[in-house]
Amino acid sequence: MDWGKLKFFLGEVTRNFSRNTGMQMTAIGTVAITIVLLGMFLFVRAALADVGASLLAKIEISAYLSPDATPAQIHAIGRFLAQDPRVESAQFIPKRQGLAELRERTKGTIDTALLTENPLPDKYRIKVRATEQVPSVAAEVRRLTGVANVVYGQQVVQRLLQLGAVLRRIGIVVIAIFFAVAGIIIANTIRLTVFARRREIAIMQLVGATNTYIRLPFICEGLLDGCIGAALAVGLLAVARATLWPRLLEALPWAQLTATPLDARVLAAELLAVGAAIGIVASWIAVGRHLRT
Amino acid sequence: MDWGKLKFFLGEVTRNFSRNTGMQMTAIGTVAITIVLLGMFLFVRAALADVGASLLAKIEISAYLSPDATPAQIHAIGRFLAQDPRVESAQFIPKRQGLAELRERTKGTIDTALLTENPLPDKYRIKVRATEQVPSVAAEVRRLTGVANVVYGQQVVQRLLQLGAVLRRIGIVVIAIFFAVAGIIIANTIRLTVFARRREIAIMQLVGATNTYIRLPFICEGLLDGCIGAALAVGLLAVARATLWPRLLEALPWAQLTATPLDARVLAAELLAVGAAIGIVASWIAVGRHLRT
Amino acid sequence: MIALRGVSLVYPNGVRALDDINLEIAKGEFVFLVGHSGTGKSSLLRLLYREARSTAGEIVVDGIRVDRLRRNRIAALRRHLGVVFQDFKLLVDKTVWENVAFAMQVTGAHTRDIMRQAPRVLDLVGLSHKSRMYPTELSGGEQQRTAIARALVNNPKILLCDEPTGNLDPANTTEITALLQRINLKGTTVVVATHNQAVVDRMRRRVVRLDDGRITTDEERGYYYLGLGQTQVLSG
Amino acid sequence: MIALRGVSLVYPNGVRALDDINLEIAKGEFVFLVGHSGTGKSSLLRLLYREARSTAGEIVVDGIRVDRLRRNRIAALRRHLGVVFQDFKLLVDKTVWENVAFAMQVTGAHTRDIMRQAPRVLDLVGLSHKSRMYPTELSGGEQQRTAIARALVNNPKILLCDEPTGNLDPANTTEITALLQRINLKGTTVVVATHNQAVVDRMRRRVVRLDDGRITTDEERGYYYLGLGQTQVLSG
Ligand SMILES: Nc1ncnc2c1ncn2[C@@H]1O[C@H](COP(=O)(O)OP(=O)(O)OP(=O)(O)O)[C@@H](O)[C@H]1O
Ligand SMILES: Nc1ncnc2c1ncn2[C@@H]1O[C@H](COP(=O)(O)OP(=O)(O)OP(=O)(O)O)[C@@H](O)[C@H]1O
Ligand SMILES: [Mg+2]
Ligand SMILES: [Mg+2]
Repeated sequence: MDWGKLKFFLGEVTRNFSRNTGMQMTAIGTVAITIVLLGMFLFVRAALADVGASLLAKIEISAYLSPDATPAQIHAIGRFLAQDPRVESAQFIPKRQGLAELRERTKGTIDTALLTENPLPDKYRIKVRATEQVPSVAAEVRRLTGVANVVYGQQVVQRLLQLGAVLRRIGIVVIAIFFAVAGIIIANTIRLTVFARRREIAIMQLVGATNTYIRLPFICEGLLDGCIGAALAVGLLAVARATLWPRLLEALPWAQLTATPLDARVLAAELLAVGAAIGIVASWIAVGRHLRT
Repeated sequence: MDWGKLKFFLGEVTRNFSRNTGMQMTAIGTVAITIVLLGMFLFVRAALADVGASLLAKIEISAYLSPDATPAQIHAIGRFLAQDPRVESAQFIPKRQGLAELRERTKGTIDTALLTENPLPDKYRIKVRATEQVPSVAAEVRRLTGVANVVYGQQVVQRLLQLGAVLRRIGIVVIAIFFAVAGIIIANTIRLTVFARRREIAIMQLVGATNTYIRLPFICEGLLDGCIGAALAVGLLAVARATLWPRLLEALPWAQLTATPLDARVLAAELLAVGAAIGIVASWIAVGRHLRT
Repeated sequence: MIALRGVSLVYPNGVRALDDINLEIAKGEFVFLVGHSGTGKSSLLRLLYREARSTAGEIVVDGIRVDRLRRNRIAALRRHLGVVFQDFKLLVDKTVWENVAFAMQVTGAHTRDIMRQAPRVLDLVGLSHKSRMYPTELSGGEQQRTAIARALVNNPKILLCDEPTGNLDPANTTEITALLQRINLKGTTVVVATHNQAVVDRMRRRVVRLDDGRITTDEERGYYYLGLGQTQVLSG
Repeated sequence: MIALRGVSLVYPNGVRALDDINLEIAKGEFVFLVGHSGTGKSSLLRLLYREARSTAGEIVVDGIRVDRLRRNRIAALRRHLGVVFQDFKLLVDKTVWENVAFAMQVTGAHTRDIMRQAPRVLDLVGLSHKSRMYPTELSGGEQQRTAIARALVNNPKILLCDEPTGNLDPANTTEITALLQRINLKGTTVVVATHNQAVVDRMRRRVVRLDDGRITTDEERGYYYLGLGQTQVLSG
């Protein structure tokens, strides 16, 4: 390696870079904005996924036992539930506890003193690992002898499942759009810088520079744009996370947002990689297109 | 007016416009993307506002009457509620109906045959016009004689109020960011086109063209970029609304999204105006900055 | 018509291009500006149309104190001057015709007048048949003649030409020189910076000689070389 | 070294710039290309370094069939040629030194060689003291000399010069001409398109005359005008 050449090349890149600061700012700013949006999106998606999980964790199946179920039947149901890998936990709730809970829930508006006998049946309270399995577990339990009725938030579960699917699909579309937007904007920015230097490029070609030789500084420029923009974005996101996120958590304590939904370092590395990749690909395309003509 | 001059000027603008199609596509695409995002945002915000309203509309206050309330007291409570402007409707639910509803809700798991007497009290079911007023109405009703207890989704109401406030604030911030992003990107795009034509601008100045004369075609270019981009965006949004929105409505029927949350023509006009304004302002700033040096 | 008194020009990079220039050019004069490459000829012309701004001294062009001209009045000054730039400075995205018409357009000229005047000057420089071509499609000499046509189109009171024949063959050079002479005869003040010894020696007009940013001689009927026609130098 | 056989060039806009050109230039020759403005001199040179591509005919430069050259081989061809462009074509964001060094850099030259060779050619054209300036800070003649330095820096086998003295004063012109002659004496083939009658007439080398895209005469020891030195024309 000829160090003078490397120095020349680096000098070239830094010169290009520092010459048209306005244009570099544009490209960097665009990358930064795009990656801030992307990072925000990933972060919020992760946070919402946790919210969804904690909401779904609350969905439980109540399996009411028929009043004439024998203790052996009740035991058999308990064993069945304990064996089922889909079931996270199953708890036997005798009718007395059920009444106490009902009284608690209705906050004393039901006058339990008026009850001559407990009108509630015994039940199992079942938690399922994956929400998608709630309907099938419920249907199987319903078929066990000794089970009178199975109740769960059918509607709620269905709605959450639907919402989850729709959100996931929207999420994928939005991510794709963001990537396309970022790519297009950066490619265009670099295409414009290439356009602004079309005379210079033509001259370099006339002097005998190969296309690779001409392309390389632009690619490096794109790479630098991408990396600096991504670094800026990561910095902004870190600041936002340190200042805004706690306030949001505080404002919505009941939403049970996870305080740290993503590994910050992994996300930062990913975003930097995305920035670098966008910069390289966009400049490659932008310069390639121009040099082909 | 010299028609030749106008023709010359228009020729100038259309020529500039058609010459560097790549650059124009960039600017137009950026405007279009920005305005699609803006339109989507406004649309979704309006739709969600409706969802929030319909969710809130379901919040009702249950005022349980004490078992020893006299008919006169019950009548007085009813009159009080009928007079209150904040109350949308108030319905007297006798204990019998309450028990039927309870049975319905618990899907027969409570064996009502076991009840010797109805343990539930009579109640008023109250709907309030504005969710913010639920707590105050509830407190006042609580103080009336004959009312034993007042129950409403205290938690739910508080959470929805908080969520609404947070979402509104986030919404304002996001809108502001979008505007800034759109403005910056378009200004930069036009600054780059100005930069790419800096030699031409310098020559025009040397030939004796005033800054206004040089600036005008660029402003018109920005205006055209903004308008065409906005028109594209409106078209895309119209297509999305005609194809995707019904599918979303279908997928989430229970979300009670309004089919048409905004007047399409008003939105279209607004977005076009925004596009034009962005184009003019951005190009004005971009060109102005360059010509001052 | 043109007066420079104690004018100096130091470029931002520290080069002193002109040093204490004193020069008076009367209305209707024809002046050659000669001197070595890099001696300040273009710089002097640049001061007159305010592409450069003098560091010291007083410049008056057509009654206007150019050195003190407010920024927003510069365009008006330039409209009264015709300038042939050394590097042509043609608009690459405009045709020959448009380049010429544009210079009239910016003065607010009536379209009728443009339609009459532009073809006339293009004819004068022999480019009528190329009027629809773009500068990149022209030969070097054709570009130069376009630049000359543009400088003439407004019938300027003062015509500044910076090396107007550097890319022209002798036949074209003779024609353009004759053209400048005719324009001068109609009363236009003409200043020509040139290296073309043949042109200077044939015309025998006023010759201002610059050396290293200073005026060294100023002769009423001069040669390119001090006191010598080229025939003496080359074939003597 | 250079051979054109039945070469024609029609530009996309329909202009027939060259028509059935047949020309052989031997290694080490010195050839002037003369003719009116717009007659096809630059176009002919452009064909040799493949800025333009011939519409018909066969072009061989240094053993390479230029008219059939694959796109990715063009850079290699150009590295063996030195070209002085009529409009200089300097990189405006590089200093004089960098403009010259760049032409070596792209050939993959060693930095050590660049550091030795670049100052040498800058000295040859008399621009050592301006090596840190940008082209916009140069006079027209200084820009032209930078372009000449760049063309010389790689010690090309073939040197193509398009109007290399259009912006130079006679003294500089003489120097540059002497320089070209010296380079030619070292074995470099030199082709010069020019309008400078004095240069052509003084050198008395091979003169190829173009008229309207065709070669009309080709003399071994010619004058700018057919058979006539300038002294006869101007001062006869
Ligand atoms: N890129 C181009 N596209 C179309 N036509 C062109 C192009 N370049 C030159 N021409 C035309 O081709 C002809 C020859 O041009 P060329 O530049 O070869 O002339 P030249 O002999 O170099 O003239 P000059 O002495 O004025 O430089 C001219 O009529 C010119 O208008
Ligand atoms: N924009 C500029 N910035 C800095 N220095 C400049 C600039 N323009 C010219 N110079 C320097 O000023 C001096 C005079 O330049 P000028 O262009 O006036 O010379 P000139 O007499 O026109 O030469 P030529 O005959 O070669 O065109 C030169 O040394 C040049 O390097
Ligand atoms: Mg000059
Ligand atoms: Mg030429």
